[in-house]
Amino acid sequence: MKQMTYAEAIRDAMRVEMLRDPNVYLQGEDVGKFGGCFGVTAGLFAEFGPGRIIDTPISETAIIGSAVGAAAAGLRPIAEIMFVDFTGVCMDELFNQAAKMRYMFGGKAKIPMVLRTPCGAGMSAAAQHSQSMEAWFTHIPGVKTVMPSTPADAKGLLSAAIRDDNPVVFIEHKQLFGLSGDVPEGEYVLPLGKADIKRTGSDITIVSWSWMVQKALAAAEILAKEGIQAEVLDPRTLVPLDKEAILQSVGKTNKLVIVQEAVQTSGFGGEISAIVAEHGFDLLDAPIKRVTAPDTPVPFSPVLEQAYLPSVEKIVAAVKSLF
Amino acid sequence: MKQMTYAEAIRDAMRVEMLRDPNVYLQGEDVGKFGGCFGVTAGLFAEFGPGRIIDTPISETAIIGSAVGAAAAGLRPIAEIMFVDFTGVCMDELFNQAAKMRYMFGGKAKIPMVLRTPCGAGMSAAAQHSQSMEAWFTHIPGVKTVMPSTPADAKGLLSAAIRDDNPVVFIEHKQLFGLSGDVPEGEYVLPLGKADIKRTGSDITIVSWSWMVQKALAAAEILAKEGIQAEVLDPRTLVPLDKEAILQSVGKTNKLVIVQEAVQTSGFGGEISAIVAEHGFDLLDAPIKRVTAPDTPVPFSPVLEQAYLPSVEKIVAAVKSLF
Amino acid sequence: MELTKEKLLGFYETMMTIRAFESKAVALFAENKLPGFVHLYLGEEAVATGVCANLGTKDYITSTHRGHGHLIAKGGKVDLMMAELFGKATGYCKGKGGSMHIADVDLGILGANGIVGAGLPIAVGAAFASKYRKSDAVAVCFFGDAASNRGTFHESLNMASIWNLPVVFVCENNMYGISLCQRDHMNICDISDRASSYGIPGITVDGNDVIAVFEAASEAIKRARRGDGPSLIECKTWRQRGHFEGDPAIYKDPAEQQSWLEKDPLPRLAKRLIELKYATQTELDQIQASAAEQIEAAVKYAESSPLPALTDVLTDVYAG
Amino acid sequence: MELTKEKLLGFYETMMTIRAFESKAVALFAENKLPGFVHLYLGEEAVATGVCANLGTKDYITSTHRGHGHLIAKGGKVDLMMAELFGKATGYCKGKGGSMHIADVDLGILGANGIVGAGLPIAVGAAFASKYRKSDAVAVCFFGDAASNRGTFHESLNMASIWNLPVVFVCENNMYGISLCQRDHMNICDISDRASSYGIPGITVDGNDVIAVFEAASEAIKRARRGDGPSLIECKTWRQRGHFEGDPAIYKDPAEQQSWLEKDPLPRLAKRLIELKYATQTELDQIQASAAEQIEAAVKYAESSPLPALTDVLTDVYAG
Ligand SMILES: Cc1ncc(C[n+]2csc(CCOP(=O)(O)OP(=O)(O)O)c2C)c(N)n1
Ligand SMILES: Cc1ncc(C[n+]2csc(CCOP(=O)(O)OP(=O)(O)O)c2C)c(N)n1
Ligand SMILES: [Mg+2]
Ligand SMILES: [Mg+2]
Repeated sequence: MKQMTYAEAIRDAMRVEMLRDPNVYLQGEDVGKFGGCFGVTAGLFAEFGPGRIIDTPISETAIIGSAVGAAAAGLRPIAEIMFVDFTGVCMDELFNQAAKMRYMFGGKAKIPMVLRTPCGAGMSAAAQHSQSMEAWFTHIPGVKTVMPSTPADAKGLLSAAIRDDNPVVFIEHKQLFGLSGDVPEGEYVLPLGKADIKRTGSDITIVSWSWMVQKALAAAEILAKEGIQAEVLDPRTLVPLDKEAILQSVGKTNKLVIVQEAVQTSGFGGEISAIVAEHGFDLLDAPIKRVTAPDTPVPFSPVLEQAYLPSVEKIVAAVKSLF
Repeated sequence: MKQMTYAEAIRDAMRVEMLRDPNVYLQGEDVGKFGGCFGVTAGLFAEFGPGRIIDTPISETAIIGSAVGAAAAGLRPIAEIMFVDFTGVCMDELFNQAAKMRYMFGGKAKIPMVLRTPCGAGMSAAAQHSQSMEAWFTHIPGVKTVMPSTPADAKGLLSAAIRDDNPVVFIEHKQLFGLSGDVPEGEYVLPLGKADIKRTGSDITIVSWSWMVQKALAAAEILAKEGIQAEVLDPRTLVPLDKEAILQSVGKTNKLVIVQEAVQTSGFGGEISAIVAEHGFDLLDAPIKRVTAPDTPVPFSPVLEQAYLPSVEKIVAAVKSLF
Repeated sequence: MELTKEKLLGFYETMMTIRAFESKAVALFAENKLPGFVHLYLGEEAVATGVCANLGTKDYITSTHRGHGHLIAKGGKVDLMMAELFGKATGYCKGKGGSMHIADVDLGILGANGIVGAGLPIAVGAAFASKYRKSDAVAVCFFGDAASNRGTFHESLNMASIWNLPVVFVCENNMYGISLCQRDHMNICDISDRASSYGIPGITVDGNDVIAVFEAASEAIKRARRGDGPSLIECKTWRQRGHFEGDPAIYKDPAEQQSWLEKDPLPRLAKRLIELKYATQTELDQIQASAAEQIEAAVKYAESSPLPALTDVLTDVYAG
Repeated sequence: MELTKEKLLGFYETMMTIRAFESKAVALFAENKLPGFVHLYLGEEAVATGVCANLGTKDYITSTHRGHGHLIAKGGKVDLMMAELFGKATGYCKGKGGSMHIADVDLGILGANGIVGAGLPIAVGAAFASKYRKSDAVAVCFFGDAASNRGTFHESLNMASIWNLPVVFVCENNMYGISLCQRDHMNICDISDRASSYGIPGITVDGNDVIAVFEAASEAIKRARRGDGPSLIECKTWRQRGHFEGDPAIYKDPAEQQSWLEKDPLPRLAKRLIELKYATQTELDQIQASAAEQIEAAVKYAESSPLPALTDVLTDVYAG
């Protein structure tokens, strides 16, 4: 084990997997000498050179489209989109090409590629650089969606994503890049589709992912002082989703709060709620609550952005409203 | 009242609104002399000429992007995207530009535009020409999403969409184009955000929209013969959503089945379920069921496509499972 | 590469196979036997044939919604294609894809595509893979005149150029999108002129002359193979049918249609073969007959094949 | 249009205002007073100034992430801009947009934009609206060298050309995207060469010479106004700062940076003004001082303005 930040853990996963498999390469805007807009790829260019760490023009369509072609031809591209907000530019390549080729071709193609991209608000980057868009990706059969909340998960899940034979959208959170934690050295692979209980508790289940797991954990601490033991469940991968783990936890606590950073309407929290309302209805003692951003673009001004974001206080209040 | 098909009703709405307001124009691929890929715009070119019925190159990004610019500059464009499946190409223009400009600019812009586009499976058009993508649009604050199920609704809601000062995604269904019904002549505007009870019933609420309303109605007939009176509620506009109407109906029937053509995970049905599981939990006597397409791309072969689609039988079975 | 008798007769055979496949598709569609959209390549056979004659199995192509000709010219199997058009379990895609999504990755065919212009960056990626692996495989990307107005065209040619990738962009300029003719969708005559925006060679050839196509493609593909980067070839041609079956194509001037029918690539090659004494009319008729036979066999295969099982809906979404 | 003394002094004033605004932003950012990303226009002042000097209020512009210069040159109010950078309720966007999203629709400023290349089709739409209304208003679209590799560039120039729209595309070629220099992101030297793909005029000018920019823009804008369609102008220039504040720009060669600092557009225009005897150094110093004062006042306005109310988060999503 080694202390690493989330950003370092991501870099370490890429490094280890690139050393292991010569078919893995990275392309994206300013990922080379510059080291990436958030420094995540720093040092990789020096180690692997311009043949494998590839600076692209500002052409998201071609970044993802060419990754699809290279993957179909047998390579394992990691394609970075500088902000998840820019995926609107290359959506066709992701959802009509990468996601569907295998199925449309009757199972006779494999598209092993990873689209790595940072999401999230909290740095006053305003409406076009702060979004959480996982709900879109999870609505695309053929794509897997991964959103780690800790450095170790980031490493283990990115390694798994790189080794996976399907297109995987791997969403990093800008607010987590600096978070430190213990991370196994060398090869480290976690399974996709396995939730992690980040805190056990008996009174209520809080399901959340990415940055919001940290907020949920902070809320759980406060709640514990007030006698409410919250279980914090992090699905880690939204597709495939560990439904069993969620239902099992709700079976134990009989209450559910879902915390998502994305805007409320049609967010992934709604999917989780619907699954439980269908398959765990009899387990529930109380309404299912969602704590989410409001249905607005992300505002710029720090005061507004803080008001926009789901907060520890809002989570605490939502939980308490069920007792 | 006049008998019109759904396609004719859409055309009539455009015609009436274009006669009423010289700022309204239509642009899209082959919408001119050709009359549109599904014949929806037939005759408009002859009536309004090439200045207002405008054939575009195959450039979806510029079709929507230029509509945004024209709307910001005071016109009221209707931009047709030939299949909803192609909106992945112009997603940035819709979700980062059209949807957010007003908010980002502090309320000092208006983007009155309509993106008209047909959705849906059922004609063996395969994975890239058969999708239902409303969940994505409903996850974009700043955009309204409308999905009519009858000729009259199509006319009234399209007129409203054209008069609305916001970007509206107006999703037509290919399977409905030929459906006939009574449609008011001349100006006819329905409010956005008002659900319509397409069939009243006391035993269960079925919420569905677009083509699926027709299937739900057929299922309700069968159920009625077996003694189950289903209420079929058509929200008609998904954003803004008439939550009150849904909760009121569930308050009466205490049971809810949601029918959506889209793939299940993160579909709009999940949002409706989540709303009811939060705000109508105590009204519910039974789990909330969703009848949806499976999480797969749309298959080509007619037998597979029929197996893929939510059917009357599947709706009937889902309803009966709650009794 | 010399244009030997074998080579030219091979062209004729391929073109005739495409012609027979597509003519049969016209009839089958009219009989309501083919579900969905069918876009036919009739009249454009020389392009796919002339280009693909320069390619081997390890080379890649990306195709379009109008893909049958590309697939056949790249070695695709007509029985599996026909079964796919019928939506049968034995089709190339097990009935899941249909006409617009046929692929044969083992043959380097990375798929027909229902999204106009989507093949361009995919071809760039395949070419990248080839260069990455130090293979001399080349990727060829087919696309239409109207597709050249999509952003993917611009981004792909630029990326291929700066990375000096082994890819050849083949624009099939049949002068129409669906109903919009070239002069209404762009303000230039020769699409090959667009190559200069990327610092790569661009050339326009008569797309109904298989030999001209072959020679231009041969040069561009050799160039790509030896590491000298991408090029753009524009082939001027004509689709003889509507955009899709069912489109009466009333937007086309009958006189123009007539003049292009007179430039049909097949009789043109036939004339040449006879002039060169590479074949007699009888021999050519035999080629035609055997192509027709092959297609009849494919139809028989398709018709006698089973439909997919309903449970197949759920398979092939994810690998592994 | 004659380059009168008034006009040239006006250029100097505008450029100096931009310079003062941006220099102040450097300091404020360093003091941690400006949240979010700030992309500065220092060194590129001649482009916005020379272009916008040809525009009136009814004309439109679309801007970029590096928008302050465009906004000021088009008449944007520096106090409202500064308040927006501070995230205050009195800012152009009530604090909701920040540096990357400032707009003033009444002045024809259709917004800075955080998405590279997104302004191009929006400008096409504004130009369309102008033509549709039979107005002689023109739309000008600013974008960078790296932005010219986006698909939006291609689709927009093509659409503007076939519809003969009154739009002028102004490429600010500062030779870098973020860290990638032009020769690594495209294979041509002059981006204006790309105009030929659309059958429109393209021209390259020295973007640090406000007079050259003004003259080229004047011709293109007149052409657009009289209904003769779009053009592309490439202005070669240089950003003197990092891509955003905080970027040390180590990817740039210090010698190159030095040589461009020597081509700084402001001293260059100052020299010209003195040569032409349009101004004395003292008068120029006065212009500079008054620009600085104006910016100080803007900062004071911003600093003393209230923050937005928390409930403002929920407003301005929908009109009506
Ligand atoms: C992105 C996208 N836009 C529109 C369409 C609808 N469409 C299918 S083919 C076609 C015309 C294509 O013209 P061209 O590229 O010249 O190819 P051709 O059909 O002439 O071979 C159109 C508009 C599509 N499939 N994808
Ligand atoms: C679609 C998109 N891709 C990437 C980015 C990130 N980004 C912002 S500015 C920039 C460089 C832009 O370069 P250029 O167009 O030359 O303008 P300049 O910054 O030099 O003025 C990049 C990559 C973005 N904002 N939008
Ligand atoms: Mg064509
Ligand atoms: Mg630049």
